[in-house]
Amino acid sequence: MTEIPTSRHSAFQVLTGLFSLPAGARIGAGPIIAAVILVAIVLASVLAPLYVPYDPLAMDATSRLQASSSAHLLGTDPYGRDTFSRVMVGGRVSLLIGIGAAAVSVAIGLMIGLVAGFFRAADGVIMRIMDSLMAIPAILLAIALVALNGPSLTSVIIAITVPEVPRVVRLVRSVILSAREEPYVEAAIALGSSMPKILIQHLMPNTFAPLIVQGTYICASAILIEAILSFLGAGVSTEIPTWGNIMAEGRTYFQIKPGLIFWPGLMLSLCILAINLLGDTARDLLDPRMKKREG
Amino acid sequence: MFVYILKRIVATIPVMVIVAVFVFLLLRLTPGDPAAILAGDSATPAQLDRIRERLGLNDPLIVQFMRWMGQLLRGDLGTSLISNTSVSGMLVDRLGPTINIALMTIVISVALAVPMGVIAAWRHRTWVDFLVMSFSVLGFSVPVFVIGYILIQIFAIELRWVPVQGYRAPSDGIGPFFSRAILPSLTLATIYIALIARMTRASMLEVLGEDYIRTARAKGVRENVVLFRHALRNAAVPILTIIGTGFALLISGVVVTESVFNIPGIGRLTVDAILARDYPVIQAMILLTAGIYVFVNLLVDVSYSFFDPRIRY
Amino acid sequence: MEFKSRDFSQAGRVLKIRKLKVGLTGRPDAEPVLDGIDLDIRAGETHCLVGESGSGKSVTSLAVMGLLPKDALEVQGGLIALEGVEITAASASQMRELRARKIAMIFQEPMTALNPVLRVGEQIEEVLNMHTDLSQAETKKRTLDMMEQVHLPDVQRIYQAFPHQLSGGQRQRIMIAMALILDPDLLIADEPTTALDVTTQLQILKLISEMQERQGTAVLFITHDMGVVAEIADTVSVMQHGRIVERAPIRDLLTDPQEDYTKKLLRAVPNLAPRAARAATTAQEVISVQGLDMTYGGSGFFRKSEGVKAAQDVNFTIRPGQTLGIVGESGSGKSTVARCIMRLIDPTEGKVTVAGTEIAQLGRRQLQPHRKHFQIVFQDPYRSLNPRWTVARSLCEGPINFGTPKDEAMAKAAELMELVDLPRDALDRYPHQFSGGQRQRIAIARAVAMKPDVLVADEAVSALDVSVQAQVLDLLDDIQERFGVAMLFITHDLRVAAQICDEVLVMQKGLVVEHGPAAQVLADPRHDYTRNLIEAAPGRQWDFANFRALELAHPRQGATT
Amino acid sequence: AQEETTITAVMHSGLRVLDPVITTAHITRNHGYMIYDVLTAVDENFAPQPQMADWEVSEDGLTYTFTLRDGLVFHDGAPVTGADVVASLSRWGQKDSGGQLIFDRTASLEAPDDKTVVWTLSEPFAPLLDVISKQSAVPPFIMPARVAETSADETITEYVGSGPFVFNEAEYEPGVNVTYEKFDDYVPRDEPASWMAGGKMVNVDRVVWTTMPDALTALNALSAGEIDYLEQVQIDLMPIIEGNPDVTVEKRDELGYVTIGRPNFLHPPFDNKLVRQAAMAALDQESMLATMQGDPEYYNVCGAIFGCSTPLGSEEGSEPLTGGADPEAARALLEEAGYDGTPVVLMAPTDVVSLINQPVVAAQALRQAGFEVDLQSMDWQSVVQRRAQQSAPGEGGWNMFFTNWMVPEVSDPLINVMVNGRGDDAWFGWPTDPEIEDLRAEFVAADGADAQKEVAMKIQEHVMDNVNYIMMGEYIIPQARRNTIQNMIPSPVPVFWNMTKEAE
Ligand SMILES: Nc1ncnc2c1ncn2[C@@H]1O[C@H](COP(=O)(O)OP(=O)(O)OP(=O)(O)O)[C@@H](O)[C@H]1O
Ligand SMILES: Nc1ncnc2c1ncn2[C@@H]1O[C@H](COP(=O)(O)OP(=O)(O)OP(=O)(O)O)[C@@H](O)[C@H]1O
Ligand SMILES: [Mg+2]
Ligand SMILES: [Mg+2]
Repeated sequence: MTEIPTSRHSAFQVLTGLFSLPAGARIGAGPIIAAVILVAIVLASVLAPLYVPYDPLAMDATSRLQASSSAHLLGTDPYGRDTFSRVMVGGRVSLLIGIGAAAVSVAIGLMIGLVAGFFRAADGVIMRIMDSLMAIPAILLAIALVALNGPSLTSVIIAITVPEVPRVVRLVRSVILSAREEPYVEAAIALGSSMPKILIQHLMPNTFAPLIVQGTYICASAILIEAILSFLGAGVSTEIPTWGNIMAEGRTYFQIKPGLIFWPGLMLSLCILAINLLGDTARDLLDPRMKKREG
Repeated sequence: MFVYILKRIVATIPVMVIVAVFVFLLLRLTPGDPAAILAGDSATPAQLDRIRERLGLNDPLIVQFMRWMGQLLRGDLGTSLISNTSVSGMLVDRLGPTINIALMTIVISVALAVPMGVIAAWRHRTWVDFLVMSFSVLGFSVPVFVIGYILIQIFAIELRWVPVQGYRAPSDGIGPFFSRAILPSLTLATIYIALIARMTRASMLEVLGEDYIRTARAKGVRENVVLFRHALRNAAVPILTIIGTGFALLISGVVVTESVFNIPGIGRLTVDAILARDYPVIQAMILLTAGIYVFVNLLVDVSYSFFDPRIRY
Repeated sequence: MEFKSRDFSQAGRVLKIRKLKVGLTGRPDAEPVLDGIDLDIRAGETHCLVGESGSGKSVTSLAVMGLLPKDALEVQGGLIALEGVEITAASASQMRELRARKIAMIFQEPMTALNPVLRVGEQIEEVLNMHTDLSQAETKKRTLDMMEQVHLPDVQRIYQAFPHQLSGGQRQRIMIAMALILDPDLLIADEPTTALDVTTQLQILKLISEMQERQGTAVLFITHDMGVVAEIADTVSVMQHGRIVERAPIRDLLTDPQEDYTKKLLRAVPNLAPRAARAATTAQEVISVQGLDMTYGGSGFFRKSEGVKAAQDVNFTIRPGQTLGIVGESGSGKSTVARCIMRLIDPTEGKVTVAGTEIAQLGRRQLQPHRKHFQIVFQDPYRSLNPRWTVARSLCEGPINFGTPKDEAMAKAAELMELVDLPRDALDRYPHQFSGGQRQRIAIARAVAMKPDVLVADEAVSALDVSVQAQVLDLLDDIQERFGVAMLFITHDLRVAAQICDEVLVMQKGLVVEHGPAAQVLADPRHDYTRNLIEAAPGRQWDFANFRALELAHPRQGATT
Repeated sequence: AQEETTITAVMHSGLRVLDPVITTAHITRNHGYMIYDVLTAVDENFAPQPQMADWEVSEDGLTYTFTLRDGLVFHDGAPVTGADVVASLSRWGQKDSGGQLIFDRTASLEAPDDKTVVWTLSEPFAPLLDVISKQSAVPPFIMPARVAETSADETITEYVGSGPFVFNEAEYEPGVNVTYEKFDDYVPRDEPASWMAGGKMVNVDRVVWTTMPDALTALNALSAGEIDYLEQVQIDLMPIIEGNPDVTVEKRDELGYVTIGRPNFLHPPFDNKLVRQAAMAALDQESMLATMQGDPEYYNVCGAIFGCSTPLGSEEGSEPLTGGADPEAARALLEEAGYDGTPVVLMAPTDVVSLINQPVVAAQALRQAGFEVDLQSMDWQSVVQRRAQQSAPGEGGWNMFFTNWMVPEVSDPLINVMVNGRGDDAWFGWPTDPEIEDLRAEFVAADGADAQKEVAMKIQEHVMDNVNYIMMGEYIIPQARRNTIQNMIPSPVPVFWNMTKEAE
């Protein structure tokens, strides 16, 4: 009998295999604008403390709820704090939470979903656990976590992530259930590809398109959920401005001073729009059938 | 298939037990004291302690848990610590509005979002596509209450077509029900329309390049049939998944809508109960929603193999 | 041999193509895929389009249907007219009206061309629903009728089946039924019989010619099977590199080809006579199959059904360097046997021993290290290639799995591409950018790259034009010689079987009806069914390579040449 | 026949607890006033007036004799008897802190006949009538004896009173809706209504209370005429309805609320009087009230711990509070105290609108004065639970929190729980303050309004020095009504008697 060669590959190899983009892929103007917007917002947020005109926490009871003026570019909030400074600084934590929650839930959900979709034996158990997790309200979880760990970014991200993961799992699993019946999966089996390799290299790319949709959704909703959580005292501290809690605080002032919701909302929408566009582009690049053929 | 469904229904039991244990522990980990809510601001520690004793909150956790399990086995969901009314009665009162609004939302969302997504995919990279995309991004990123306020402002205050708030059961007449349910449903729907439309688009794009679409066209099939019969069915699985998990989201995500439109549903009940640490109500609520999730997802799983015959259980 | 020799100059012109140029979308300067195609087909005429794989046959037919992939290919010049209506200028709804009623097409790859989530019966009926006002019952009756006519067995079951539950040939017949059901004026058939056994093929060809007689249907028939061409063609066009290089009535073409390319093509057509048997080896058999049984399904949506007994009691062994051919009608269980041996499905019963290891019962993980020893070329090459992967990646997958460094695997892949006669630079392309035959060669290259002990080839050359087919068969022969590979060769093409097999196994309805040395089975068949098969082989009286008729009196002699 | 009139009112919170004795929640008290009646009640001059009963006090101040007026019946038709009164008072006496003081001195409480109740004390207790007439937090509502016999730790399960409205149990949805119907057999007193006293004339058929969790929706609903009455209007939102000619926004009562900060006496740094004084110096009423209310019309800088417009109110020694923040002085005090930068754990509730601003503003002000502040956000339930923890701030305890009271709830040293100085038995924060306890005893013993006022002044002075709590000022939350709602009497408790509703 011939010696059986090993078929171990490093996880790195497996992963790098995944991202061999088609050569000479053409990118239109849209994604470039999107990238510019995203980078601009991220930079503006990260660097905000360096350039904003006011301390985002400095209150002034004499200048509450002011309209835009030269002193306060976007007006002030009910504490007399400068909205512009708050919105710019608020992006830091919001983006961290949004992207963090999306990344964590997509990553975990993807892993579990791949396993559930591909291994029938594991499917039942995993999906039942996921069903259980989905039933737990984020608010409750957040309150409990905050009670245990104190209010922190990690607690918030975990609280948002836990109910989100099962949804990602379901989505990934559903795609895998269809994809695993494709003949090219059989071909890969016949070629002796290991299960992890088939899962990651053949099946996983099928999940990207729906995951991009789901991921951007999670990103946006995490930023908004954070607002609700911080209002229930389970978010990051009220003293840290975030787009979410600026909007939540501005909620009742909607008819009187819509700017409190409009500006952070605008930033959020721009971000999500940009992330979406980039996601679509990434998807198109990963799916050669979508791409125009370059000679 | 029947065996599968049966198995799944049986599998619900462990799910419920897991949920029950988890929620029970989680609740006792969270700070808060229903006795304090009951007694109000100026109660003395001794008074609080007596109330806790009476509510059984001073017993060891395991005793409390077993007591609750015992009640459940007898089909008794317990009594609200705060209002002293039967939890099952509360659920019955509150479930109706939420379910009705949720169903209406699902119907609206699916009816609007799926065609939107299909058309966006069909007209990939045109202005139609861009419009649908932008709408759905807005749907994600505008807080629900803002959508609610805007709808109220336009339809209830400016146009005066419908009332600002409130709820009437369909049994009180379809007109009153509809006029009050339409705005909350639309509000809730925005986010799902956005999500479902995006998912439909993404999924359709994968499918539209397939050879059998070409075959369908070669048969002289009308474009709408190509899209909705041939392509959509192949694209259905992730869309269904999103609708399914979306329904679950709806049940728990109606809190804001229910407060904005003053609808006495279970979303508000849950939040109120959580804020008041009304343990029996929270526990029952979560078991209930878990049950709904399991059921809806069972439906979704079963429908997979209806839409994609290659999936077998 | 009788050739068709009707004169069509009086018949109405159905299709007229002038100076058709098709190129890459948005890139008029790049080399066109089709250049200056002229073509006329008249009512009742059968026009065969032959030529090397990738020469643009399918693209021509798609252009006529108005179904070129918009993002990739576009008509850049010329004119296509169907009964005077200019297709290149027709609106979408006009095109829709034309399709199915006036022009119908049978697509090359039946698996991908059928919608996987709709029952095949519905897919056929849809054509009727779209274009006729028949009642529900009539529609169904017409459909079942049509399914009978294309000789599908057990039509009630198949009507209800989904594409993935059908064999390759069954799917292809569904496609055919779909195209024929409305009696179109122009039928485009793109390799419609690649997956069909010769008997079924014969019936299908008859069906088409009956329709032609009845309706005066014009047929554009794309094939690489010269036997078929000889049987059915009125006129033949030979394509190469996106141009028509030669056009002639069938007899003229076969007896007196003008172009070198045409001659080369004809010379490559294999002979039906079995080749000389190879020296029998005494080496230990590398694969042995005993008592293999496979039953599909057994449970329906709401009711229990009996399941399909796709293979029953199959036994055989192959020694290194030997080739066993499986022939038999479509749906007889050939692919099923192959998939069982590959353990892509778990056989219901029986033993499969490969290189000394019993694999029928091994778990997936235990099996994996052994996979190197046996490889398969799938019947459906498109689907068996991951659409998101470049060809290079697909080719390297196997070797890398078994420890070959990436660079080495890449270098090997490039060599393999040359071996199967594809340009090296095609390595960076994706499967959808190739023609059907090109994909099949990629699939072969992928299997060969593993240097397996056992190679299962499921209709591995059926989509290839004869010249390439000859090359590939040589290639397989070469590999077999060099590495002593044992080969299980599934085909419906008896010429190919004759060319390559040492032993032949004939299957019908899941059962092995005859098994023996190739020379014996093909030249002196015992079983009626085998005899039918051989009788049905198209063009078997013609010696293509020598541009003349075969002497039928001495069929036995061929065995020794 | 006239059409049925229904008033739909949006109250400040949902009614969930129906037992007015077991809880101090204002909404439950309001509910109590709807369906129950009281023996005696205060009028707008804080003076006790007969309601269900007249009284006589013996010369020695030890015996109080109450005589029930005629025509009192419960909603189930049974007449109100002395036995019902005795049972109700006894149950209340176990719960209410003022009631406990009286029962500590009670020799006997008896009903010699159906119309009479005799309350005999062991020592004189001058404020007895004030205590049983008080409108907050827990007034002694009169229930049938069978209901009042429920243990004081258990909630009652039958909601029968003798008040002007009948509770409609079938339509009750906890936390959402509660419906009251006019009690036809109620006999109002002849005097005009004044606060909780006087004739309770009911002029409508039904009153429905609903809860609207969303302030904006409530305002919009009022504008659209879907509701008649809104108990509380957020002042910042008033512009929304100001232009509407059908709606009136007004102050229902001039007393309003106080907002206060409470330090924890058990743990550093607030176990040090100087640090507490520094905190007081650092805080500024004006900016806190302005942030909470916006419009000066609706707040009142006030240093009187018993409220500025109450009989006992005095602003003695309150300049550090009313005169604006003085970070310099605070710094100096901190220096003197040797403050080492121990962070002050400030609990910030996030789900109670009226309590959101205070900790945030305070944190800012304290920091400016050199405090280290650890502002911890949490939901009100967590505050409620945590403020009962006596452990160190690092181990689940706290240093300071804010809350609000209605002015009548703090208006004298017996009612005001924050001037209790009995260590572990005191209110959260647990000051051990023998001096203030002596002053409170002095107050009980004081005879006559002037004497009481004098003691109250001393308590004020002491609190300003010792900083038992930090008075942050008074504010008023206006109400809004459709103009069809008329004749509502001014009162700290929103009452639905007297009110009329015209057709629109
Ligand atoms: N979607 C596409 N994008 C780019 N190039 C394509 C595409 N489809 C086909 N081609 C190229 O066009 C040429 C002609 O392909 P076509 O499918 O017509 O070949 P064919 O003659 O039908 O071959 P076969 O006999 O193998 O099916 C090939 O070189 C192929 O690579
Ligand atoms: N997944 C399946 N479920 C049910 N029946 C199946 C399935 N796959 C194949 N069959 C049936 O099993 C029989 C044998 O199929 P198989 O694919 O082995 O035929 P084949 O000999 O390869 O035919 P062809 O030459 O047409 O490819 C056919 O009748 C087919 O309908
Ligand atoms: Mg082709
Ligand atoms: Mg086959």
